[in-house]
Amino acid sequence: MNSNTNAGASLSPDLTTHVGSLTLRNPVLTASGTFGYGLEYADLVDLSRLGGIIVKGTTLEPRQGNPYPRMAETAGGMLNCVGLQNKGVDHFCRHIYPEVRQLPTAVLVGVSGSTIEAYAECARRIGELADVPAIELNISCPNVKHGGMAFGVTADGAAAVVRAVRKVYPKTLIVKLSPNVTSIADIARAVEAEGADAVSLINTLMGMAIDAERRRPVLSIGTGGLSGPAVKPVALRMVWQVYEAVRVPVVGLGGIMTATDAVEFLLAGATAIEVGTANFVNPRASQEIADGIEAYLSRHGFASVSEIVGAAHSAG
Amino acid sequence: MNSNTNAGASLSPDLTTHVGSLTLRNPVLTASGTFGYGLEYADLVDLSRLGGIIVKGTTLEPRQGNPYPRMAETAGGMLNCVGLQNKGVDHFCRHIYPEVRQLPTAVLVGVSGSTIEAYAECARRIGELADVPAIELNISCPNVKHGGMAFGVTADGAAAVVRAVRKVYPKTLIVKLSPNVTSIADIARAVEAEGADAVSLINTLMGMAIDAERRRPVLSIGTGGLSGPAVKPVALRMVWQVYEAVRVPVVGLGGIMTATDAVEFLLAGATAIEVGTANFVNPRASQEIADGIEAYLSRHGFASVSEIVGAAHSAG
Amino acid sequence: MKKYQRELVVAAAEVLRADYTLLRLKAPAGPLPEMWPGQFVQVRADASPSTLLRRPISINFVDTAAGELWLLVHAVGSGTRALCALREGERVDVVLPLGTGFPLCSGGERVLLVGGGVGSAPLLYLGSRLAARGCDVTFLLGGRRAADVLQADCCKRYGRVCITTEDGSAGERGVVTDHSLWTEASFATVYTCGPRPMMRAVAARAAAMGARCYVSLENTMACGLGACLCCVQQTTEGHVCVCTDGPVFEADAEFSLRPLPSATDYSGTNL
Amino acid sequence: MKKYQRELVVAAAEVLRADYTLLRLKAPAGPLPEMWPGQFVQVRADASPSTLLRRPISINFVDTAAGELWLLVHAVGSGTRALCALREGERVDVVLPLGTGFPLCSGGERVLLVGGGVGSAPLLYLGSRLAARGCDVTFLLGGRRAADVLQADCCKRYGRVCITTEDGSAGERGVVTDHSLWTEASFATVYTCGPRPMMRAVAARAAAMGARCYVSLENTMACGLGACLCCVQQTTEGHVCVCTDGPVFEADAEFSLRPLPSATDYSGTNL
Ligand SMILES: Cc1cc2nc3c(=O)[nH]c(=O)nc-3n(C[C@H](O)[C@H](O)[C@H](O)COP(=O)(O)OP(=O)(O)OC[C@H]3O[C@@H](n4cnc5c(N)ncnc54)[C@H](O)[C@@H]3O)c2cc1C
Ligand SMILES: Cc1cc2nc3c(=O)[nH]c(=O)nc-3n(C[C@H](O)[C@H](O)[C@H](O)COP(=O)(O)OP(=O)(O)OC[C@H]3O[C@@H](n4cnc5c(N)ncnc54)[C@H](O)[C@@H]3O)c2cc1C
Ligand SMILES: Cc1cc2nc3c(=O)[nH]c(=O)nc-3n(C[C@H](O)[C@H](O)[C@H](O)COP(=O)(O)O)c2cc1C
Ligand SMILES: Cc1cc2nc3c(=O)[nH]c(=O)nc-3n(C[C@H](O)[C@H](O)[C@H](O)COP(=O)(O)O)c2cc1C
Ligand code: FES
Ligand code: FES
Repeated sequence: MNSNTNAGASLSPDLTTHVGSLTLRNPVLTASGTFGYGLEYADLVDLSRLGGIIVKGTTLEPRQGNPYPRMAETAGGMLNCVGLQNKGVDHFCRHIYPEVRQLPTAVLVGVSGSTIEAYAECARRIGELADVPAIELNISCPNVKHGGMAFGVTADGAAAVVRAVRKVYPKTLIVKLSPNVTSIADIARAVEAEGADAVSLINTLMGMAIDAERRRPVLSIGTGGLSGPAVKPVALRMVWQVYEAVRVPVVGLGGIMTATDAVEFLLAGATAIEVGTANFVNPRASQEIADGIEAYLSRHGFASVSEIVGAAHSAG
Repeated sequence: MNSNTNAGASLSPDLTTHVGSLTLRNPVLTASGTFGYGLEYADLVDLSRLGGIIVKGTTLEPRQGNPYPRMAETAGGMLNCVGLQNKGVDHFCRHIYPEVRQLPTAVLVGVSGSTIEAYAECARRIGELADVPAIELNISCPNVKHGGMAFGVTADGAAAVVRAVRKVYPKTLIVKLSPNVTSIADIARAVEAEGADAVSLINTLMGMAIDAERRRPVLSIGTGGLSGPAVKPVALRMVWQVYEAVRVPVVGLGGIMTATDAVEFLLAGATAIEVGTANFVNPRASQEIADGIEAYLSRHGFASVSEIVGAAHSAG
Repeated sequence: MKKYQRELVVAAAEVLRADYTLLRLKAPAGPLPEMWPGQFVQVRADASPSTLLRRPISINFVDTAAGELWLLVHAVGSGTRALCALREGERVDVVLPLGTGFPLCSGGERVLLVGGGVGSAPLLYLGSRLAARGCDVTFLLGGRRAADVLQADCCKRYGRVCITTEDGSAGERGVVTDHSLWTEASFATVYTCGPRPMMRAVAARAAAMGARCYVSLENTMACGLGACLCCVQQTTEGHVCVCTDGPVFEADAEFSLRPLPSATDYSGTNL
Repeated sequence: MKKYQRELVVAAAEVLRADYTLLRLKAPAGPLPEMWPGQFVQVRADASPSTLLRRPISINFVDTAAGELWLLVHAVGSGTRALCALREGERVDVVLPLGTGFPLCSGGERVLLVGGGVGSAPLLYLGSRLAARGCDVTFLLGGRRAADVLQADCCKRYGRVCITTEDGSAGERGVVTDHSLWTEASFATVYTCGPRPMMRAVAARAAAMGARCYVSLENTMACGLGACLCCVQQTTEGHVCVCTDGPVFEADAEFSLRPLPSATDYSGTNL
């Protein structure tokens, strides 16, 4: 893996990435809840340059989400308590799917729920959509009372959801893990054992902001999920640990703002990465990150992105 | 608790704070490992203006700590893997104690260990020092293989250490909790049940930095502890949760840079707060925070700091 | 309307008052995109260590001849302070134009534009467009002190300007809804932007005189594009995003808010 | 030596080369504290969004007459870039003076001061003090290209200046240890600061000629005060802090590092 002896250096590197039976043009996905349905960014980003987009979390029934305020900025990050606002899987299939299937990139759907049955039914419905090759099962949303956090923080709970979904969902199943746990490796092993094709991490860290002047929490429901560059060190550490714990591909995210950040996640063991909060700061972030990964590989003489996945584990 | 009707508004507010049988001049402590033995800051800070200082973690035997590099800056924070470098409790009692006991503020000692017996023996020895009114038991250091993290992440492990120390240490016992857990409230309840006089939180979040150019972890041992403003939202949330879970006082820390940050922790339920990473950014931070808390109380017409402890819980 | 992410150059940064700065931005190459009164932009405040997200700022004015976009910024926190510290020649990354605009009434109508403090920002451009359509424009600008009333001179170009200050240091003493014009004149449409309590009072006054009332809201935003769902407002249609379904809403006497019909087509209207 | 946290004012910010800036700082009130060659300061780089911690910067020169502290800053990342962007009149928060200094030899001794790139920063002040004591000072400054050799003119005031560049664009071609003076002259003491591989080679050369060799190390630092234990260096005395037990160490031929006796008393010596 010496970067100077690689014969592929002069060709442009191969960015193709495999997650389960899914083949992505490059390892850059946009994170659920941060890129809408892709359509919102279509004016600003060349979507055909992305590996794929993971659309906003969908639930079986429509949800109004939490009251305003739903957002607070923090040092190097932000808290949100959106709470899975969406119009339900029916509305998605009828009104949104016909639009998003036209997008020039892979479209994955985030699936959330509050009961095991609802998760499974929602996943089954999405499974019927020919042009959605994969779902990301969100068992880790900290912003709703029964939003999966309860499932996501124990190995048994996580396994139970994945087992039920696996039965009815035959395509690529990515399970999104919560970082608010003592051992994320244990949860990853549990969902792998139930047949998950990949794990993605991290969802947001549970946090809080307080307004000192008004002496009350800033967010409507008190706590919220922390994202952005502030969480990157925690996310990198977890990707590193999970890479050593499971054999399925790891999709890494949490605070990725630049191509260098993305490369760090690949080196830690991520097969693909997701861009979340960065989309707000720089709408073109995902596209620039894809370009930057390619430039990094060229500069160091790697023939393909797979050559650097996990490469930091073998160092020193 | 209306801020405009308080008769004490014109007097200067009472900052006195009680943690166990310990009375502090004000709620501002300096965090273990970030303020050395206080002596290092004596030129720059008027130590008599602080509630107290918690000196660098002490272990039964001397420790060399981890190899260099031990530090990496991250967005709004820093990682460290110092690894409890110290010359052992003997050296502390003989050479450092005689100096620090002269400091014009309360001196608390951080106690760490790798076995239950070592924790207890180290605590017992510190208990013999007349001018050390309290220890902070660090069951949560993520930077050493057997540095208490294993104890700190399960309720049983935490309880076992506290039980052993409580038997031999009669003075104020503060137990410092790890944030790297699924439910910090459970751990807090477990150590309260074993007789801890207070809990302090949070220690550092376990994180990692990777050098994209050299394709290896930045820190010598790979992972390190994340501190600084980046972690404040997580710390505030945990203080909030633990305040609702236990009756003993909560000492809050994690990313406190300004008096406003400190007030937020008090509002979330902290009886006292600790200043860590901020000491590096602004050596005068602890003193300025103490002054700023006083100014906040005056401005809002509170007669004492205790009036705002936990006040955000009753809002809305 | 198509959105753009553009690097604009500060052609001038005029300090209007201690903490109000007028930024006049130019596109270094090519023309500025078409923009509608009431729309806003999302600006990056890079020089602020504590600011990660962009800051939403109203389109204050578009000087088509000079190719300038004006932003009127009130320094209230670290992000707006960083924006106010921008100097001539510096570059700033802007996403624009965002949100719905104010629906413009037809020529000949009497319209009232009520602004409080920096809330008056979008009214200058609005007034200019309304005047161009032949509306009879009155501005009513309120503030605590004379120093809080901004751009009264610019507004005068497009209509009558009335002022209230709480300390009486300019115009009539009191708040905007105390001004005598409410009893003297009547308007078909009232546009307002400013603190919510002020807009509430204005909406009630407008309803009382049978006028339509359009309000422009402020909410904390992350994306500004309708993607993150952070900026929601409860309306007659449930939770909608202020950044895409707003910031302009129609308000009734009780300040119940109705989103503008999403079919509102700006491109057709004569800018 | 007593430490201070002071707000200093930028008296001048001279761009020496594309990415090297000389900051001349003044105390707005009162004199600067006493400082010793080889010591450093911790500077806050507030304007950099991605910089939380202070940045350690060597004391380049102290102009006692003008009351100026000089810092020579190489913009390599966001913190140093923010420092290089400081302008005259701006304020900067500095903790100083920190660390041990270089032990000064007695008058009459022949001394060699070897710097690579920005590593030459502490040598100017060192050379001035050594010259004042009557030492025979030679500077040997190395760089890739002529543009990397800094402050040669200033150094000339205090001694002979030799230069090497890897591309031969100034002085002799090669690295510092290739310079002919190593074979021509002999020195009692060699002081060096720069990249580690360079210092290693210099220490070996110095040992070969029987000279004492003092090196000044760079490590990543958090506190700069000996409190956090982040900046450790393995030495003959085990792990010590570069910020308090260094940055100056005595190096042998194998670059085994020995901390200076902690009793080194600077206050006694004639500054
Ligand atoms: C559609 C829209 C148009 C706007 N137009 C203008 C304008 O033309 N000129 C102008 O000066 N300001 C305008 N604002 C308000 C401006 O966006 C906020 O003042 C700014 O985001 C505050 O950022 P800060 O970093 O300076 O302050 P912060 O430190 O983030 O906050 C300071 C104070 O401002 C409040 N605040 C933060 N963000 C917002 C927000 N998005 N909206 C309202 N209050 C906020 C905070 O709660 C806090 O009380 C507009 C806001 C919106 C939503
Ligand atoms: C005692 C001492 C004296 C110094 N004197 C000077 C001086 O006079 N002039 C000068 O320009 N620089 C000096 N430095 C180096 C300077 O501190 C670093 O270049 C600076 O901290 C980098 O910060 P940054 O934000 O610009 O770069 P970053 O983005 O933090 O890092 C850029 C690169 O610099 C490296 N780096 C970061 N911190 C340090 C550090 N403390 N030491 C060495 N490398 C580092 C990083 O690993 C990275 O490769 C000194 C360092 C020390 C320890
Ligand atoms: C506003 C917002 C909304 C989000 N909504 C969802 C969601 O619906 N489903 C989900 O799985 N994750 C959601 N997330 C989490 C992100 O997908 C991502 O896991 C997290 O933000 C960390 O990545 P980042 O730091 O790059 O943003 C949301 C995050 C943000 C900031
Ligand atoms: C360099 C460094 C060394 C630390 N050493 C210790 C230690 O020895 N014992 C301990 O309990 N905590 C230690 N900590 C953790 C701090 O006491 C504190 O819990 C943590 O940094 C969070 O607070 P902050 O964000 O204010 O820094 C250390 C932190 C840092 C940054
Ligand atoms: S700010 Fe993101 S949806 Fe409005
Ligand atoms: S930098 Fe903190 S001990 Fe040296």
